[in-house]
Amino acid sequence: CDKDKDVDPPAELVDIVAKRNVQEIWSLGLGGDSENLRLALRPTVVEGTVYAASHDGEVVAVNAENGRRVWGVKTKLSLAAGPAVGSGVVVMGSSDGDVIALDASNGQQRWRKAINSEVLASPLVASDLVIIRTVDGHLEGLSLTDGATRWAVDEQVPRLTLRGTAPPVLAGDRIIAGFDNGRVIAVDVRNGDVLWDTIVNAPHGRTELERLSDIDSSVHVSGDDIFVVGFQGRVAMLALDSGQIWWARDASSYRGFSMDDENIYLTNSDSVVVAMRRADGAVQWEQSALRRRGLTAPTIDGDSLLVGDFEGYLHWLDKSSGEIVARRKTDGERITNAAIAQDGRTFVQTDSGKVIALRSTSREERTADSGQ
Amino acid sequence: CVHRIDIQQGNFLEPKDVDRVAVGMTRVQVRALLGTPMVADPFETQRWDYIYYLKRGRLADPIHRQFTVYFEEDKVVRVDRSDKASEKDGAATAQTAEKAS
Amino acid sequence: AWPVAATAQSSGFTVGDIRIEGLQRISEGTVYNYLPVNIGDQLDPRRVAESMRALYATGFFRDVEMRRDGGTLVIAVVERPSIESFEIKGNKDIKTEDLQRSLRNVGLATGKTFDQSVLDEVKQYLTDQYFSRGKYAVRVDAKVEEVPGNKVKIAIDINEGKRARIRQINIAGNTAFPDEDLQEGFELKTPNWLSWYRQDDRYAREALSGDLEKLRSYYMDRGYANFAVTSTQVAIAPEKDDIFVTVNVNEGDVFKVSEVKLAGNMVIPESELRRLILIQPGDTYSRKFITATTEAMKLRLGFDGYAFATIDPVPQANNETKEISLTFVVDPKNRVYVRRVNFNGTTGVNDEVFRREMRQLEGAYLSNTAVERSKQRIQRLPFIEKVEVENTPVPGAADLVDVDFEIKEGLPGQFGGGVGYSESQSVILNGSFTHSNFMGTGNRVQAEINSGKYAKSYSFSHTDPYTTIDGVRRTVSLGYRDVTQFTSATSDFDTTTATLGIGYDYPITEYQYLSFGLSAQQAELATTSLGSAAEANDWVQNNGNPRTECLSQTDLTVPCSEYPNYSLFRSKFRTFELNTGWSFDSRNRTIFATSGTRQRLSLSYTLPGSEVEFWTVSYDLLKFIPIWRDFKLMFNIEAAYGEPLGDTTGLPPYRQYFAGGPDSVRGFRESRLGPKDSFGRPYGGNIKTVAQTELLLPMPEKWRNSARFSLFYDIGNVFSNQDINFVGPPDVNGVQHPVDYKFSYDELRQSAGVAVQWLAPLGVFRFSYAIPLNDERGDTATRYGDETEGFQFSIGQAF
Amino acid sequence: CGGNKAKEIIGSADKLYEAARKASDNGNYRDAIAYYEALEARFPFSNPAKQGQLDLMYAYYRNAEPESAIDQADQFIRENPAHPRVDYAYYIKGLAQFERNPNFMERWFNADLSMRPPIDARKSFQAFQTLVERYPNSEYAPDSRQRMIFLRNRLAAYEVYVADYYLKRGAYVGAINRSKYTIENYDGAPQMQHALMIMSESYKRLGMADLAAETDKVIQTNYAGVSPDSVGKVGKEKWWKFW
Repeated sequence: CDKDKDVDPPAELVDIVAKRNVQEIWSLGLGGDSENLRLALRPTVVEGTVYAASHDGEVVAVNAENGRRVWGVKTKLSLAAGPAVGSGVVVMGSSDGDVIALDASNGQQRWRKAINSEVLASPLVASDLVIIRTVDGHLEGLSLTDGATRWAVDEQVPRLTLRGTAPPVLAGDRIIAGFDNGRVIAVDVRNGDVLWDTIVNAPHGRTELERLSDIDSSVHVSGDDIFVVGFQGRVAMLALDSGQIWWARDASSYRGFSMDDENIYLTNSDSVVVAMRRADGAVQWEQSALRRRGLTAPTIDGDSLLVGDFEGYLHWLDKSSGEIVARRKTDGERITNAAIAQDGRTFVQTDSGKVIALRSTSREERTADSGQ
Repeated sequence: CVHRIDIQQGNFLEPKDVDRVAVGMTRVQVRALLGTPMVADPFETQRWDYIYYLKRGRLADPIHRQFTVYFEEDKVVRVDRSDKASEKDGAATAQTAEKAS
Repeated sequence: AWPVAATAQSSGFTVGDIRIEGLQRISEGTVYNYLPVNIGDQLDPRRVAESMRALYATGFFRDVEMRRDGGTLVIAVVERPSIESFEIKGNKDIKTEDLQRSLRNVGLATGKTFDQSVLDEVKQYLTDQYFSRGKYAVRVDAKVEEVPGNKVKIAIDINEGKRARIRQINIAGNTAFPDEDLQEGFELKTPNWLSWYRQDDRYAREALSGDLEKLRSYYMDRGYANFAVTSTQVAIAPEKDDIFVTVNVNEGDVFKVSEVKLAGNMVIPESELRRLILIQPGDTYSRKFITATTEAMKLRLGFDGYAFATIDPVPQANNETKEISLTFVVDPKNRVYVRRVNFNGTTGVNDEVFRREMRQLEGAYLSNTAVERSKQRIQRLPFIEKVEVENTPVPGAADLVDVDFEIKEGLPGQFGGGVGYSESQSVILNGSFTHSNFMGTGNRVQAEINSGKYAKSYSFSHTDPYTTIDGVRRTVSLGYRDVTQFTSATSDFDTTTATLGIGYDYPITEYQYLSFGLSAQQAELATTSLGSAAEANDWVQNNGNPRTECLSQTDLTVPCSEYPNYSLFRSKFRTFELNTGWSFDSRNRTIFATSGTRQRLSLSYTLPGSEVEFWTVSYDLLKFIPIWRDFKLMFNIEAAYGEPLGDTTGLPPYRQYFAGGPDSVRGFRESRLGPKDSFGRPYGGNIKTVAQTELLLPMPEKWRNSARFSLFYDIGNVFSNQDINFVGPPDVNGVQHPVDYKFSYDELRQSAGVAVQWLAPLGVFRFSYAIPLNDERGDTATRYGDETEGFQFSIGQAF
Repeated sequence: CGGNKAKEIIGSADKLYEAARKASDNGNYRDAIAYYEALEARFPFSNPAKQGQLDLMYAYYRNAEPESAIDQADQFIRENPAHPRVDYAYYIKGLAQFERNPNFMERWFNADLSMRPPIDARKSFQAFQTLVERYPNSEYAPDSRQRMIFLRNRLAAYEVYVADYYLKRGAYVGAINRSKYTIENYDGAPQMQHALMIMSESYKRLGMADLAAETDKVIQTNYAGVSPDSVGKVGKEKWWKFW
């Protein structure tokens, strides 16, 4: 009987002129109800195969073209992060602090290990290691072959943090990862030595809520530059080798952003999509028509950006102007994680475990490759 | 007969502590050794009376002990130890753990 | 900067005169009073700074400036504005009156001087309040509107937002026990069907630390000696409506106890302490038993006045052999004495009424059991609602404490006239005065004038619980009753009784009393041949001094027997009763007790010289048993038996037992259970067996002392083995066959239902809804049927 | 908030003050409070507001809101330490915490309220003490002195009442200490004699003849002719007094 209403309600959807066609290619339903648990389950596409996992422990590999099932396995773990695929291994993390590795070709279990803390960030497969990040500020490198711990790094976790943690990212022989205390650190992938540690997002304010300064979204590395955004803090460009901040602007985001050569496309914490120039962070355009609809980070799909919202709607925005060009309703369940784009197709997973593959083409293009 | 609660009054002194009170001690030392005297007369300020009184129920006659310390200014000059009424075994003081029923 | 300092010569300047500008509300005298400088003083920068600080410290001024005008020191002040209006909007969780009261103390109310920093503090205070209620998305904005005449209007607008719920409590790293078992006892829960009532899905840091403590003991009670909570994370969703709690644990191994030792300064014989040790070598390590052992030892030392003794169990764990050796280190600290016992919080009770309940005396050593027992004895006084006790150390004396009782008076009694309602007597006009603490003396006085349709009664009773210092209780009572029908259901029956009684209860132990009493009674019964039941007529004609009168005898010479159906049977008699009894009462409260037991056995016997002779015995048991979490079971069993003596044919009608109704078997109309007379109305019996079993549901804290909600099952009935020839309902051709009301199991009526008790100023309101389980519907050939009633209500005396 | 009545009365500070005065005089303290509060809110700097603050204290006191009365008095004392009538504020502080007067039942049965544990008696005593010391010639000083004496005797009667209980109970050390407290704190109270008698009796019962004799000597020197009963014996002695 929760009669209190929201402080400021989410924006209502306004009908739009569709400038982009969207087709669903295939979809499949995995089990596992993980509504509003805000997990990090997200499909991964490697060499034409889509791997996806659900909170009730089911893991499937399907053909990216037609969605036909290659293999499927029930792991009886409350999976919460992943799958991450690399070197023929599929790795997932669970809420109860287990890490499980399956063979990418047939789903047989390679190994399984308990690391005593909830995994809420997608694992990272890097050469012969898999890097696991847990909610207690712990970063651990496990051997890909048998899961033995190679190295571990621990960061301070403030008393109150934002749900979710940033997945580690590989840049050459370094692992770059943002933490809940607003810091970004670089770790040598071989031995876990901390190379540098920069405070991007210092906490400020009086109450614990004002002092939230998590970096919960994945950093993006391009060449020697690292781009990172934090909650109630800043978006910044760092130097890969020293972690020194080139430029930083005030911004607040927990979903994160995607990047092309020109711009960064960021979903801020009010679910306003902002395009900023990579070179200096200057704002190109802002789209606030979907304010407070719990948007995911944008995914670049051709010349548009794809975001999902808390009522299961997918929206396409024109990359250059931010104008909303297409909209499609999925199964009505919240979409927590950003879609994956691969070879012209986009794959998205809703909180109820439904995986959908789509293709979207702009109106003009349509005439060009309608035959395909 | 009608149940009467036990009446316990005053300081419970260990025999070994009482023996250690010596002439010349200051009030603070006596107090550290024996604790605060429960009977300190408003007029007779030069003496401290450590009374121990225990009457179990209605019929038993009370165990009753008194240990008085006399002072001049701040120094102990005289000590007077007298056991009133029926003196059960002296050493019993440590062991007579009353049970508040 | 202060201009004066700048222009003054290095030696400062002497103040010729002082002029103050800008005063509105504050008077000049006040400023002079606080100003550390006056005429003739030397003024240098230090004195100036001092004066400025002094004036700001008064809190009256927003701005203070000092100027020099020739020889005069000019102080220009701007007073803080006064608050003209102050209002708060949008607060739902916190009531406006509470807010206004607390803000008034902080100085934020109409008429007070306005201070911006206080307003900011209030905004912070309100935000914290809402955080503690789980409303993390709250927005508090305060608008201050300047109004001419240095006044301000303040409006605080609160937008509470949604209440954050705990979406997930996740224990990671537990292999030995599943999450559900571990979270069983947690205070924090994910939303469940009871959440709207218990608010247990709302995050609070103290509750979390409490739950972690429960988690630790869950493991440590089962042998996991080095169980550790490695870390806990509390994460909030960006929309601030969901909260996720993750607890990361490292279970460690199960340990066995290898050895138990005692160490330290044992002031009582070691054997006695060793007997209290609940954990022995070979057992699995269990913190529960270790804590229980230390508590038992502390309690034992508390007997002897070592109220502040500490016992700490020092474990040495051997990780290879997975064994632990335990050493209990005893430190009695010094014996503590009580200087004064104080009673605060009450104005209506004499000090002696509390002091005589004390088991802890002044000038004695502090015994925690005595203090606890004293607290319970005060709590059991009927006019006390709540008692708290605290041993406050006396400053300057390490071994002296004052025992301070904080007492909250409850409902001492009522003084009421007007309408009373009870099932059997319908509307009663009564003036009743009952006071359990008459004039603060703790004596119970009850006077009653009662003129109901069926019963006129005038009674007075006085109980002095402490006629002697040890608590011998004396009750004196006298009363006159004229009842045409002693229950509205019976047939015409007129009883007039005058009673005088005195009774003494002697305490034989802390919880038990023996009682002895005498009561003399003058009674007169009258029945009519036409209107009264045959059984009643029989009794009146054969007991006491029976007399028959003719109702409508026209011709006096013709003897009354000629008019059988118009005769009036009358019997007047005296009885002297000796009442003896034993009672045991260890309940923690008189009203809405929650623990303990009360047993009462009472016998009464008519003494020689009574014209009607009988004896009765009655026993009742009231017992509270905590069963699970804070659910409690209450047993209320009542059994009574009476027999006539000598040539009395049966118990006097007004001493018959009845059953049914709110105080016995609910679901049946009041007093309708048991033998029926020839008209089918209850006649009562001499055997009564009733049992009530109630499951008391936990109540939220603020209603715990004033309301009670329970599910119940009642069973019982009244029987008669006196030689009274009862008859059943007339059969088809009008013949009433004899009926036997002897005791038999399947005649015990049963019912189940739900009951609510509410302690209101007028008395205890009892509502119950019951479903009779084995009632006999309608008259059968042999017996009168039961009269049932689902919803029942009565106003009872609370004490 | 405040009084909705005040809203209707617009107009000057004097009009408001008048309405408040009238309400207070005919005993309607609730409305009086509303007017005074409105006066202070809307015309805080007018001179009737100053006098209004004093009257508001009195209205709170008579309307049985002791906390508000004390709060208002403290604020007045802080804001006007040198005001000619600041002694009145101390007086109100003393009155607000003074013994509650017996209700009609207690008066009818003339119950002895000194048997009740004292709650604010000490705070009330201190307020009157400040008034008498700082403003000896204030018009309220004589009444304050009387009330101080009453309070001292009431506190002494309470102490002796408890000492007497402990004597009856047989807790002689408790009785001695309670009497000692009376002697040391309530010098001059008539119950002093009774305290000394209890102390002497307790010493006798504890077999401490020397201290008992000492105490008797003190009684002799101070209360030679005075019989203790004149002071009102503690506890009930008339048989019919069943309360």
